[in-house]
Formats: sequence, structure tokens, C-alpha cells
Amino acid sequence: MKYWRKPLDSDRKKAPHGNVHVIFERCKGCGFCIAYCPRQVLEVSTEYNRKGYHPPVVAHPEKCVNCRLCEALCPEFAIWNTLDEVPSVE
Amino acid sequence: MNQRPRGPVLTGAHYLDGDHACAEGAIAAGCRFIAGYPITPSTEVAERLAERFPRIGGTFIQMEDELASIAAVLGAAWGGARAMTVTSGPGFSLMMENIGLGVMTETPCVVVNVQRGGPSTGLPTLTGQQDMMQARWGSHGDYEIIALSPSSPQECFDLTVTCFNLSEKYRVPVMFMMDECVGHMTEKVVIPEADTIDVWPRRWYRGPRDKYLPYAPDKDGVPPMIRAGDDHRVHITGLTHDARGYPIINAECQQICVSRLTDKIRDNADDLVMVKEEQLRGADVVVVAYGISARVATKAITDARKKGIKVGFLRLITVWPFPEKKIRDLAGKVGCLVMPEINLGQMYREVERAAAGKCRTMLVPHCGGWVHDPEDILKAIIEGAK
Amino acid sequence: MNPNQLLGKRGTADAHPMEDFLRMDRMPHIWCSTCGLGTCLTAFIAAAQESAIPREDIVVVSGIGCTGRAAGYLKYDSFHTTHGRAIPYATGLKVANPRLKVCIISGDGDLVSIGGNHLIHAARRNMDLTVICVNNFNYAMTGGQAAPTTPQTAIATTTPYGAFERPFNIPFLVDSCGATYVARWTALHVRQLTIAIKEALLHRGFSFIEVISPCPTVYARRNRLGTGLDLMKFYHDHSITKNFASTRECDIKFQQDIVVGKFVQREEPTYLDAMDAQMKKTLGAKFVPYVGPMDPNSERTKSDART
Amino acid sequence: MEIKVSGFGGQGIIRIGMILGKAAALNDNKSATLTQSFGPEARGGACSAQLVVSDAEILYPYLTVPDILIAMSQEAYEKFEPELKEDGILLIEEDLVKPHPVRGHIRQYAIAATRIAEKLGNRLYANFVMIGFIVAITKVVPKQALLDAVPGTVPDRLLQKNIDALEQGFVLGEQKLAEAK
Repeated sequence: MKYWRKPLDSDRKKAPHGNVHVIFERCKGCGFCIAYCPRQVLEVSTEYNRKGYHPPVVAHPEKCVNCRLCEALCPEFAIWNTLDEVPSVE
Repeated sequence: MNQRPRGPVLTGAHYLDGDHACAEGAIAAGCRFIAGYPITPSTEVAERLAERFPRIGGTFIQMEDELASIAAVLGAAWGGARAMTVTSGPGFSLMMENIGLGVMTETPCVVVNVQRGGPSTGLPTLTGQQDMMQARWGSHGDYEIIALSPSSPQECFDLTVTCFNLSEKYRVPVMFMMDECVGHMTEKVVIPEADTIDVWPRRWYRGPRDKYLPYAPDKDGVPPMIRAGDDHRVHITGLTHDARGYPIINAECQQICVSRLTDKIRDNADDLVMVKEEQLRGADVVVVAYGISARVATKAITDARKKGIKVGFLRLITVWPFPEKKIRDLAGKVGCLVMPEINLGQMYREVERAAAGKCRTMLVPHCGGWVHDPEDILKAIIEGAK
Repeated sequence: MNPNQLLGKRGTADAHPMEDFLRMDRMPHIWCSTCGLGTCLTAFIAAAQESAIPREDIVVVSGIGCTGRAAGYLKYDSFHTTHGRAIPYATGLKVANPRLKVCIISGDGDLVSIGGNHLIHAARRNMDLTVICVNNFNYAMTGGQAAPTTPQTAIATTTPYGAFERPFNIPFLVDSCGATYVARWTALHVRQLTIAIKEALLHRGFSFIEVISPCPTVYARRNRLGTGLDLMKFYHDHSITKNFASTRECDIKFQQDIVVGKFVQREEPTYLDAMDAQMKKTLGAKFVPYVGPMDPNSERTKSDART
Repeated sequence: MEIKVSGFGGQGIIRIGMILGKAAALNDNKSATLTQSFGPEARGGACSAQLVVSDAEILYPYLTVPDILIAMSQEAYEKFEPELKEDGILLIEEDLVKPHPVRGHIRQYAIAATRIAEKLGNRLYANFVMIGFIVAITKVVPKQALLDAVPGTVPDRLLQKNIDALEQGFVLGEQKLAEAK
């Protein structure tokens, strides 16, 4: 069961904005981060890393809300978020 | 009457059997953790400690089996306790895997084996000396071990302390190879004043915390130790490892790791070997024995001397590392080495090997269940003197 | 719930925040791509930080197998023991130094098969340990043999025609043996898993968490279940959260719904509490509580012997 | 001196050997080695304690030819009597052992230890009756050495009862000895 609603205080509260960091060579290309990013920030890269995997690329950096789910799911400690000082307005 | 409070060390003269004396030895050595599983004829040691420990600040845990007992002992040793477990043949077999882990991770602890007749369930209430080779070779892989064997309840006390000391000094599980006869034999046991008992401390690491390498040895080949919980963030593994304790799965690391584990015992054999020598000079025959067999052999030796035979006596207190040099030296000087043991030839193989054909060697075997008839040992001495 | 609070400290632009808690000189770890074990480590590290337990007090013990390697990657005092013996080893550590928070991270084969006896006895004693059992339904390290958790009909190398033995329902097993905290989550439920590990670490008594985790290389492949990502998607669609569900109802059937949640949380005297109480009761003033471990700075054994 | 105490498990056979040995080793400046053998049964199985007492260090700890045999069951009597030295001392539990004609120069004395113990309130005191009896007749240890050895071998609350039993055995022993002369 899924539904999305617009938070009542969305006009006052700004969603935080995060920066996604990826260590390209550490990734084993499982795709967990891409599949479960709630904001579809990530996409599969076309490039290979040295191990022959396709790490994620940050395709839509502006969409990141710093939820850190990619960081929590990554089995390789290859992706993480930092909080942007200036929250973006969406 | 003003009675002195009873301290941990039971100083004074007591009438104790070997099992109870061993328990008191453990207390005197500073052991405050024992994990065990009931098995005849060793249970008295655990029972006595279960009764004594809550009165002196020790902790006893009865585990679900011997696999668990030895694992808990290894864990406790790394937790910072001086730890011991007690068992007999079948339980000893179950402990073998983790004795290997103890060797590999250089964990000080004492494993007491009150031997009974085997194989399998064998003779639960009767004696044997049939685990001697298992003590040395029972776990898989190449390793060296220390094992001592007592001949009297007094030695059950004294040598238990020595076992702990050696395990701390060399960071290796030490096997205390008792047998049912010694374990259930009661004699006067004199326990010294606590201050006079030599208890060797653990080889604690005292350098800077972040510089600690769990397997970087001191000059004598033995690395210093830490205890869990002191923020050294060590990794301890049964895999072949480097000085950091990290697994390195290759032949080079195996060579360094395993040869140090064996060399630290082999190179210090002179320090480890304890024997009692009696009338070896000019002897035609020397009886080599250990444990209860050594006690029984004394009668045969006395009788043989009455018959005018020049018999020497070499009693092995350290059984592993095997007192090879002693035997080799003797072999060049005497006509025959006679070895009674309550098995069909275990330590005898070592005697034979060390003698290397330089003198005759004679085994006086016994399947277990009882000690030798001294007459049989006497016959061998007479035969050996011919 | 602020999710940020469940992830431990934040990273910087240069470094992943978990690096300080991992033995980075041992990375990359040996686990396959799309294996869930790395995710479990992240949850563990986050929970350990969130618990506010001093880092040096946390000790990790593992057995043998893929999950058995966990201890080797976590930068805590960590012990990689023999197959099945992590729990008794941990018991020794805990009893020898009750200050320690001893956690076992090991696999289903290690903990429930070869170590099954130790598992049930530690639960029975309510030994104050935290057990994280990563269940991937097979022996992965050795190539995918059947485990006591392999669901019926699943293919493993030793059940080439489909498993037919009944598998263990592990939460039910440990619950019935006396575990006082029991939960099950999947590797996908990172937030809930982190909360559960944190609760387990702070729980007094035997706490047990089963983590269903994908084994892409041997279990999934042999059963044509796709990659680990496909299994994560399966967990997403087929996990049913039922907190405090009866553990009896938590059987896992091949590719059917998985009941997850926190099943048990109760207060009972731990092994050490019970020992203490009983000794005080029977020995009274004669009871001398365990002296604690030897102190490297002033080893107590000698002076101890003199008292 | 070699002493064999025999009977069945539960009679306190080992404790007899234990207390005699303790008295000799700790209170009489002698060496005393106690060895035991028992079956797997906790109660009722054949049981014996062997005690060697000597002024010198005991090298060989086992019995060769017992000087003294205490038999508290028929089975033990049948089994061990033939081993007894020709001029040894044989002590038997009167109600439980029906002896054969005395062999050689053996001196044989009987005591109803169990019956006496039951009169004292519990048949478990039988071994202490026997201990007193043994010491009175064989003089293996001085009486005071024996009395000093008792504390610590039985629970404190039962100490006096056991001493009473011991005393009764001792008195009876002295009587039997006097009668025999």
C-alpha cells in the first residue's frame, strides 16, 4: 500500500538537499541504491569500473533530499550523502 | 576460637585426591574462570571449583558440552580471565578443534584431561594413559603443545600451577595429562603460603594502544597480549594470519605463522622439559615412565636393585615437548630403555625415535583399566639387563 | 523518526562515514555483488553508534562461513572463531568480563546447524548476548549446500532434486528456548534492522535478530531467482510486518510471504543476574562476586592469592 | 601397613579410608596413600578403598597383600578374604557378613555397625562406628589423631552424631580386644 500526500507545512519547511558521493572503484554494481532511491537521483552508468561493474551515476543531483537510504543499503560502503548547507527549494 | 578467614589459597596440609588438588592448584594459580561439562573421572575438579569459586570471586559455568566448554575458555582468556577446563577422553576428543584454535590464536589456558581407558566410552571409571598422542596431535594441522603429567596428588597441585605459568609464558593451551589413578588417589598435599607460590603474570602489552600488533612476537617468539574491551580493536582469527592478525591465505604467510607457533615451543624445549633423574650414571637399564606408571615402576625398580641390577629411572614430568635430548644422551650410555605405559605404545614411539637404535628399547604395554603388575616391569628390566 | 538519526555519524565529502568503523585495509570484502551482508554491517555500525555504548565495550564474535567473515571487517575487538562455536566463545568473553557487550554475527548454518545446541542453551540461560543471524537459506561459502533453513523444494547442491526436510523457524526456536528479544527483518529493511540491532544491544538478556539476506551467487542462481536485487524486490513485495506476531506463525516457505517484525521483547533475569541472586540467597555474606578480569596495569592474580 | 576397606557403595567405604588416611598423614606424621575402586553405580555397587600407611615415603601406592581387611558386605568378604595376609586382621559387619571358618592365624572381629548406627538414628553412621572399631582393634592411628581428622569430613551439624558413633565403635572394639585376650 503506497500513497503520497503533500505535507501541510511544505510551504514553510524546505526539504533538505544532499550531495551524493560515489566511490566509483569500490562499487560492485548491485544496483540497490538506484532501485531504492525514493527520488530517482541515481542511474546506472554506462562505464565499467576496474572490477567490471557499472557503478551508479548521480543523474539528478538536485533531487536528493539527503535521506541516506542509498548509504544504508549499499553493501560496499561505496555511496554516501552529505548535507548541503543551503536547502534547495523545490 | 579466633579462626582466620579462609583465603583463596588453602595454605596448609590437606588430605586430598588428585582431582581436588588440581582444583586447588588452579585457584592458587589465579584461575577464576572454569567452564566444564561432567565426565568421569574428572568431574570432581569442576565440582570442587563450582563450590569454591562463589566464595572466592571465581566463576564457574557448566556448558552444554565440551565443544562449548573449550570455546568458552578461549573466549574467557581473551576476556582477561585465567581460564581452565577439565575433561576426560571422550570430552578431550570433542575439544580438539578448538584446542587448535587456541594454538593458532595463542590463547593461554589449561586443559585438564583425567585420562580413562578408551577408545570410545571405554572404561569411564578406570584408568588409562591412552590420550598422550592425542594431546600432541589431536587437532588438525602442524603445531606444538605443552603437556605435563603428574604422579601424585601433590604434583596435581604443584603442576597445575606450573601449567598455568607455562601457558601464560608461551601463550599456548597447556594440557595437564592426569589419569584416573592419580585423580582418585588421596595423599597428603601441602599447599604453601600464597606469597610463596610463583604465579607468572600474563604477558600484557604495555606499548601505545594504536601500535599494538597482536602477533608481533617478543624476542622469545611469543607475542604480548591484550584483553578484549580495552579499545585495541584487534582481530583474532583461526585463519592463517599476519602480525596484525589479519587473514592472509597464502604459502608465505603460512610458513611464517606456523613455524613461529612451533618454534616458540621447540626452541624453548630446554626451559620446558622437566624430568626427575635417579641413578642414571652407570645404569645398565633405565626405566622411562610418567604419571601413575612412574609410581608403579618404583616398586619394580626397587626389586630389581635388590637383585643387583643397575637400574636408573627417568621420570617424565613434561611429556610434550618430548624430552628428546635426554633420551638421546641416555641411549648412547645405557644398554636398554624400558618404558611401561598404560597404552599399547604411545610415548614409547618417541623413546624409540629419540634412541635411534643406539640402545635397546622395550615397551611394557597395558591396555588400561588398571596399572601394571610391577612384576611385568621387573621382568622387562631383567630382560633388558641381559 | 528522523532517519538521519539512525545512520550514525555523517560522512564528509572525502570519506564514507563508516570507514572509521571498518578495517579499510581489508577492503574490498570477499562478499559477492548483490550479497546483503555488507548492508547488514552498515546497519550494525549505525546501530552500535546509535546505542551510545562505548565503542571499546562492543566485541564482535563470528563463526565460520560468509557471515563468519563479518568480525574480520568490523573495527572493534573481533573474534573469528571455529564453525558453530561463536556463541560459547562469546559466552566466555561475557562471563569473564561482564562489562563487555558481546555480539555474535554469524550465518544460519553456523548458528542453527553446527552451533544449534549452543544457540538453544544460550537462549535458555538468557545469556546477555546479541545474536545477529544472517539467513541466506544455504551454506554459501562452501558452494551452496542445503542448510537447516533451506525451504522445502528449494534447490541446493546437496538437494539437487529439491529440499524436502522441514526447515527451522528460527524465531520460534529461540523464542521457545527462552530468548527475551526476537526480531526478524530482511536486508532491505535497513531502518527497522538498525532499530532492532540498537534495541538488541541495549536489551539485557539474550537478544536474537534474524536477517533474511540475499545470496545471489549460489542460492538465487541455482533456484533461478535472479540477482540479489531481484531478491530485495521480492522482500519488498512479500514481507509482511507483524510486530509481536506469534513466532509459531513465522515459518518461511519457498518464495512465499515472509513475516517480519519485532516478535518478542520481555524482561527476565539474565544468566549473570540469576547466578548473582541465587548465590546471594544461599551464601549470603560468604558470597564473593566474580573478581572480574585480570587488569593489565596491575594484574590482580598475585595480590589476589594473598588475600 | 596395607588396609583394605570394602563393601557396597553408599556405606561410606571410601570415607572410612579417607579419614584413616587423613589421620595418619596429617596427624600422625606418617605417609598414607588412599586409592579407591568403584563401579558405575552410585549406590549398591561393589566398592573398596585401599590404604597404605607407612613411616617412610610410599613409592608404590597399591596394596600387595593386605594386613587388614574390613568387609562390610558378603560380596566383599567373599572377594577379598582370600587376599588377606595369613596373620592379618579381619573386621566384618556382623549382620551383613556370614564368615567361613577362620583361615590360618587371621584374627577376626565382628561388629554390628549398621544396627548400632540405626540405634543412633541413621544407618549412615555405620561407617563411623566401623572407624572407631578399626582404630581400637588395629591401632593403625592413635585415637586422638583419628578424632582430629574428623572435622571437615562430615557436615558440621552432623559432627557430634558421627563422633558418638565413632566412640561407640571404639568402645566395642576395646571390649572385643579384651575378650579375645
